Amino acid sequence: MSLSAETKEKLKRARELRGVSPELLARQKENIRIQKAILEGALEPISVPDLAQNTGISSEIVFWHVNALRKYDKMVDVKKSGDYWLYKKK
Amino acid sequence: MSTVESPDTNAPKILIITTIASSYTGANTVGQARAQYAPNTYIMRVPDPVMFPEDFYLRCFEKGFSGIIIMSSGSDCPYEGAYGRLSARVGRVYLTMREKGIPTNRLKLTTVCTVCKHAFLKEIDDMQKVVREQAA
Amino acid sequence: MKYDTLVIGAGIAGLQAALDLAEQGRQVVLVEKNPSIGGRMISLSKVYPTLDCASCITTPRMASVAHHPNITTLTYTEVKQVIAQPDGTYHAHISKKPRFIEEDKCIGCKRCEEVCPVYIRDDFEHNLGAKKAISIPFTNAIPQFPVLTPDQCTWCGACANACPVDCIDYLQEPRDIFVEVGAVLVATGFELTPFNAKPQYGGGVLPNVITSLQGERLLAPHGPFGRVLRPSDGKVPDSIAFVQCAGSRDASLGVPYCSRVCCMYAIKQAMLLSGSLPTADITIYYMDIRAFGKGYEAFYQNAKAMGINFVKAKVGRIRAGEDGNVFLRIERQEESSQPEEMNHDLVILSLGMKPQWNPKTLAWDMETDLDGFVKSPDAPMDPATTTCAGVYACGTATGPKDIVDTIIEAGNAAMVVGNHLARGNA
Amino acid sequence: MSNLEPNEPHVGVYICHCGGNISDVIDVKRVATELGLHPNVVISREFPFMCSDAGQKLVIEDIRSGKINRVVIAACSPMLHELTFRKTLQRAALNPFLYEHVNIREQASWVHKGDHEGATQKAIRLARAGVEKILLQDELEEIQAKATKHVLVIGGGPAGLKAALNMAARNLRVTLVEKSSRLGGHLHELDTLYPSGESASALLAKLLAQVNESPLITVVVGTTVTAWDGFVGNFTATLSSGATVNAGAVIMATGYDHVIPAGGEYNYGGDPRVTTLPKLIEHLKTSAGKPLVWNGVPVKSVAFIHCVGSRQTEGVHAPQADGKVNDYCSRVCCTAALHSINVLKARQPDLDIYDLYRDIRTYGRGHEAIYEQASKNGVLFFRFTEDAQPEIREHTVVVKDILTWGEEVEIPADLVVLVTGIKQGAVGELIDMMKLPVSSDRFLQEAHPKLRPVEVANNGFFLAGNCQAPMDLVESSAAAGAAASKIAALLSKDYIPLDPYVARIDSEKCTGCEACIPECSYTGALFMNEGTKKAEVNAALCKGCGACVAVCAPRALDLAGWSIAQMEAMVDAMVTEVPA
Amino acid sequence: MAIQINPKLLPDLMAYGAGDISACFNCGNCTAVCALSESGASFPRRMIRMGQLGAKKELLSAAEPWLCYACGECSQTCPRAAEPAEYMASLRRFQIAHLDPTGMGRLWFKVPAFALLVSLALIGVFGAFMISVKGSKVFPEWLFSNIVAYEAIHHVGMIVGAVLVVLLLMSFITLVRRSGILPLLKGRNPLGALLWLGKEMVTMKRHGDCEAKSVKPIPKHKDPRLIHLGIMWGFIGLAIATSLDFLFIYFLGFTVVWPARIIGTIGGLAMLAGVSAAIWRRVADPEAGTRHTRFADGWVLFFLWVLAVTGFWLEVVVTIRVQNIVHDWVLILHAAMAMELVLLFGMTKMAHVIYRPFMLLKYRLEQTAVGNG
Repeated sequence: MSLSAETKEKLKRARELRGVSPELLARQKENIRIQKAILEGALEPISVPDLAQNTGISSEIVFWHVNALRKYDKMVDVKKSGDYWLYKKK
Repeated sequence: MSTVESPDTNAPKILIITTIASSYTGANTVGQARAQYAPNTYIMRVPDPVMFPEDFYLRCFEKGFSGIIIMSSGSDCPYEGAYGRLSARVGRVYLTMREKGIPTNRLKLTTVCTVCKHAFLKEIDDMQKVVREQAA
Repeated sequence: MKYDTLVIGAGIAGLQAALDLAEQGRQVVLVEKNPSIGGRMISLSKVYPTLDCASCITTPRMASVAHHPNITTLTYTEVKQVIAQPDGTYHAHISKKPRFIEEDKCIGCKRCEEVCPVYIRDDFEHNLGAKKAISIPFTNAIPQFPVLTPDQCTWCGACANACPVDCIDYLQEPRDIFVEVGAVLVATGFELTPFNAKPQYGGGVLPNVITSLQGERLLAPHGPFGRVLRPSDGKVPDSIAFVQCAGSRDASLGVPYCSRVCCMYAIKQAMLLSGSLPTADITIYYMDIRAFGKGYEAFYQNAKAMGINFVKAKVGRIRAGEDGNVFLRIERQEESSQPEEMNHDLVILSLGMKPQWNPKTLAWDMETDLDGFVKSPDAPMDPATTTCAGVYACGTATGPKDIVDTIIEAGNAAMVVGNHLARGNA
Repeated sequence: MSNLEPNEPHVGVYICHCGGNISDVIDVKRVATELGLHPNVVISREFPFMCSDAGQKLVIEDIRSGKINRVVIAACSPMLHELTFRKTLQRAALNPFLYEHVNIREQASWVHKGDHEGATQKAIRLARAGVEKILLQDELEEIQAKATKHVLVIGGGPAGLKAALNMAARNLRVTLVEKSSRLGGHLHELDTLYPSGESASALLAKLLAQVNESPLITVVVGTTVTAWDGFVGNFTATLSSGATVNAGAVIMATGYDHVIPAGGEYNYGGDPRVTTLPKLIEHLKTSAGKPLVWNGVPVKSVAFIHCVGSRQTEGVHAPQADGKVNDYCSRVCCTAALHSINVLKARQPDLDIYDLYRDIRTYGRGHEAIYEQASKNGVLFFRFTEDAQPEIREHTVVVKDILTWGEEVEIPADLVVLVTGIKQGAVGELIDMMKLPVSSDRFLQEAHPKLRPVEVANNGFFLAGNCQAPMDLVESSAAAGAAASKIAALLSKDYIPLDPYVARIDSEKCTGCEACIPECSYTGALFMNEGTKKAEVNAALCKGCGACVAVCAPRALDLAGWSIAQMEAMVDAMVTEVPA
Repeated sequence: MAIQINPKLLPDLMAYGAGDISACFNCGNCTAVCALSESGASFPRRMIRMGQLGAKKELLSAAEPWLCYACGECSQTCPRAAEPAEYMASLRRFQIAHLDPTGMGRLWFKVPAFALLVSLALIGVFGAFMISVKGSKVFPEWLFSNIVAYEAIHHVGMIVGAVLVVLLLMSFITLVRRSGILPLLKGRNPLGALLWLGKEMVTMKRHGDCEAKSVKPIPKHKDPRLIHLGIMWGFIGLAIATSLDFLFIYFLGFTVVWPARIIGTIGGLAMLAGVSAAIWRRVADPEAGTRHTRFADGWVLFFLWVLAVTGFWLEVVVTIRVQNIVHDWVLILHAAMAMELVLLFGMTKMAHVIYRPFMLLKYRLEQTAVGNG
């Protein structure tokens, strides 16, 4: 399904009216980078601290994104290992 | 069709007849407290067990229940005279059970209130022992 | 449009009062500023002292309100102004915020949310979880419409592209609604006292120091992590502390009053935690345990019997330890006077309640008390009455209180509002 | 596709996950699949929250599409949501009684956490039993009871007065019955009220004036209810005066009694220098601003001891008359004591006051300020635990004080005030007669603390104030308003809808043996029709206990919605095997 | 043995400045938030509770008031706004006042009007003494020397000096007795503790620890530790300079710029800066630790400030060798105030110079005893 002409026009107007801040774009780019790194790093079940260490991203941010990806069905929790759960790309 | 029978399918079953006013709520209280008991227990909810004719209990035994606990409201019963009638009726059921050779401890009339958590669990525990002995 | 009553706020107080009024045959317009009705209660895990799940009690009420023929529900809508009329009625100016979707077309299919590429912090999960820049607020939300967050949207068009009914409207503007009502009921609820009010506690700085509402979400069946884990690294916490009076009974925070619910919700959360983490150590640091309601003391004693530690101490400082752990500094009161640092891996600050909304913003003659909550000048006999004729209040708008007390107050408010309307008709 | 005849029952089965409350233990998919195999089940689904709007919508759509005409929902306890789903069926224009609620949470998933297989099998059997029951269910119709637009309020304290005034404001006639010789209850005892400081007498005078002015309120003092009959919409109370009152609903506003310290607790009764808070308040009320003199001796120091008769522990405290201790908190005493302390301090700033507490529970709006004021007034606080009670000695009180790290502290005291709690009033006979449920704290039990906080499970009974639990004036006023609000809705129409679960007779089968007649305890509910010589039931008077059903040899009698055939079908379903 | 209650002590304590402490509900926040509170030296709540119970003996012997440096964190975070920091300050005043055998110390702290009168009167007396002794040109010579013989004045001065020494000795004996330091010294070599004390006094490390934990960073110009170090080292510098000055003049007949004058100047500057900052902190932007400054405490700061300023004045005058009547007045004022400060040393805040090190020593002995035991 493609956008109707009317919606396209509205989208264009919305962009003009509200704009997209550089900060927002930068954050979005960063989020995409982090999620990519997480998904690539979680081909096999892995814990958040290990994932954080492997990707060099802080464990707090990794954990937030792991849950974001879990919520939208891109990751699953596999099992508990020690004090941590292991997560995997779906 | 071949079905693998779970151990539970053959496990002795206990029917628990509860009253809406007291013991059914009591059973919920047990759940709210997350107390644990075995799942071979089937709780039936009725306004008052006084409604059951004597043959109902015998039929339950015939059909496969190993034990029956009637958890009445006792003195809290909202229905006038019902408890007296019920205990008289259970007395008559015991007579028939004896005649038929069914151990009378497989039927128990007791009182459980809305917050009688311990009484509820104790009754189940006691009956579990009875039905296990019967099965053995 | 004319109604008998305007109810502001569709939390449990507003829902209950609206239902009671509707059952008495009154026409109610119920205004909620959030995208869904249900208020704070719908986000709670379970509720004391019965440990019923909060959704199990709230959702049916939400459904009853949504379907009641005498109740008109306006969500994502704010009351801008209320003007008293000479005849004793009120005119209200209400503004409907744009969801950026056409509500009459939307089928709540969630396709837009699935395709949206922008992950943002989920306010329903108190930022612990994620949502999309366009998303349905939460699973049980009523109505099931998505909301687009304009300042986080990159206007990529993905949602419109995916919408099967073409209901995305990127240029939607706020819409004005005017209603005439015979009486107003303020049920605007509470918000938590500020997380960072006491910098010594590290609220908002230390990731493993969380608010009590975040604690609720951790324990909720559909919580952000699916189970109880600590936010810094997803560890299953083994030692959890509750810091009581972290936002109340503290003149230095400007909240000298008791928030009334924190003792009980902390005990409840502690019990739920010990249920889901049977080996964890759970400690509640308190000044006085205020288990005052019906069945509450027994609840408290049960918690003690379950092995939850109660330590009488006001926590002085919280600092970061190693590996995300957190140290709490207390005075060991029951043994000696010596201070001691307690090591925990998750800390829940039992924050208090402050009013969600200041009615003075509507520029009417409705007064608030020193504590910031709506003033009840006739409190002993008429707790719902305010300083403004024809305007009533209930629930946490008139001071901190728990769900049981709120529901009773809401019932009373429905009575008093109904009496006011009856007088008007006579 | 089902091959059922259109007029046959088509059952829809819905298994609720209840978040994870059920689905974490019970394999809900398997339950749904298994139930789908039943010949009469045409739809079998599982869903995260059946009680949510989306869940209810699902049921409505399935009914409206014509696929199903019977509904079984396996979820939480029916106490919570049976009514919710009845209303759902109503919205879908289906008879609301063609619905069976199966409890697989409180009585399965929550209590069999460690046995997922056992719990799942049990859930399957229970759901099947639900299906069997509903297959034998007929369309029941609500019974409509006449709504007498007259309310009986029992108790003339502030809660009763407030409830009466509220209902009179809605044109409901009220009879207010008060046991003692005057209205006002405990308001007469009080001096000033917290937190406002206003005079209790002035407030009472205002209330009484309003009650006197109302033409709709009939006040009967010095009177008790001696006999009770009837049902919601049409109760009959016989008063001690011999008069009868017809009422559609009744508000219990019977209030509370003060706990009297038992068995010489803290030397009460033996030592004249030991008194209770209510007695002190009475003294404050009558001594009008004068310095404190007790038994003719001027008092220089007073010690207050909290939690007397409240928060009691077995083994530490002597039991009450019924053998149980008062393990509940009396809620109002902390603030009441501190308020009185401030009154004393205002009169007599040099009075030394000591306060011995376990937890200070100044929870309410404005209460904490009263506590703070007491501190600032120089009151010295001590904290003790339940296992180390303070000890009364000659002119001193000795306590192991937590605030001083468990050191023993000796406190000078010319007068010791025991801050006594609140207990259920002497209404045992009344509530036995009315058959009202009582909670473990002996107060009257509400139907549900959140869903129905001012209603009793027994239809037509409502609670206002301290008969339900200790509360202060603000709270009991709110409770009185809430109870009145429920009655205003209940009596707003000319009839009250009632559950149709009453005895009914198949006159074809009735042999006229009359065996059932003596079984019935309710006059007029079951009788022999002299013409037909068969038994008949008056549905409005039948309580639905089923006592008559058990003795009916030809099985002509049955309880609507609870027939023996239904129960037997359930038993059969419960014992039927479940494939693993 | 049960603790006996004395409810009358707290009102008395509150007269020393702890006006809000009755609001305390014993939550323990102050002790928990305090960076210096520790096992065996727990405060402020332990002290507050002792005050509430009326345990006067414990309060008078406690080292804890002197372990507190009034950072104010407890007062800032006190849930009842009971000002525990101010209470600790009051306890210091209380101890000082109760050390004074004349009992005047109590009035000095509790009654500002009394303190003001005494202070002014003493300036007058000492001023007169100076005028008469030095034979100033401020007044005609006959005014003093004709009425009071120089010898008489001298003798009176000697007697007053002797009384002062006796009083100070009595105070010190009381201090030693009350503090309970003697049993701690039994069979122990106090050298380690003394060394620790010396190091602590030089660096005021504990004061620094206290500030390091403060949630709000403290700007240097308001840093109470720096201010105190300035005043303290300035004072010591001046003392050294004065002694050197005296020695040089006594033995050589003249003084030298280095080291006496330079040390004196640096010391004077440090003290002036410290005192000015301390006054400014109290006046311009009072915080938890400074908003309750009592007259008796402000008096000390005021005296020190005037002494510093007049000291410099005289320094300049001596250097440029200008003489006139104004300078004479300044000299008299300087000397009179200095004398008053010395006389009142034992009953004013100045006594902390003895008290704090003494109690720190006791604390150290206690802590190390606990460590050894």
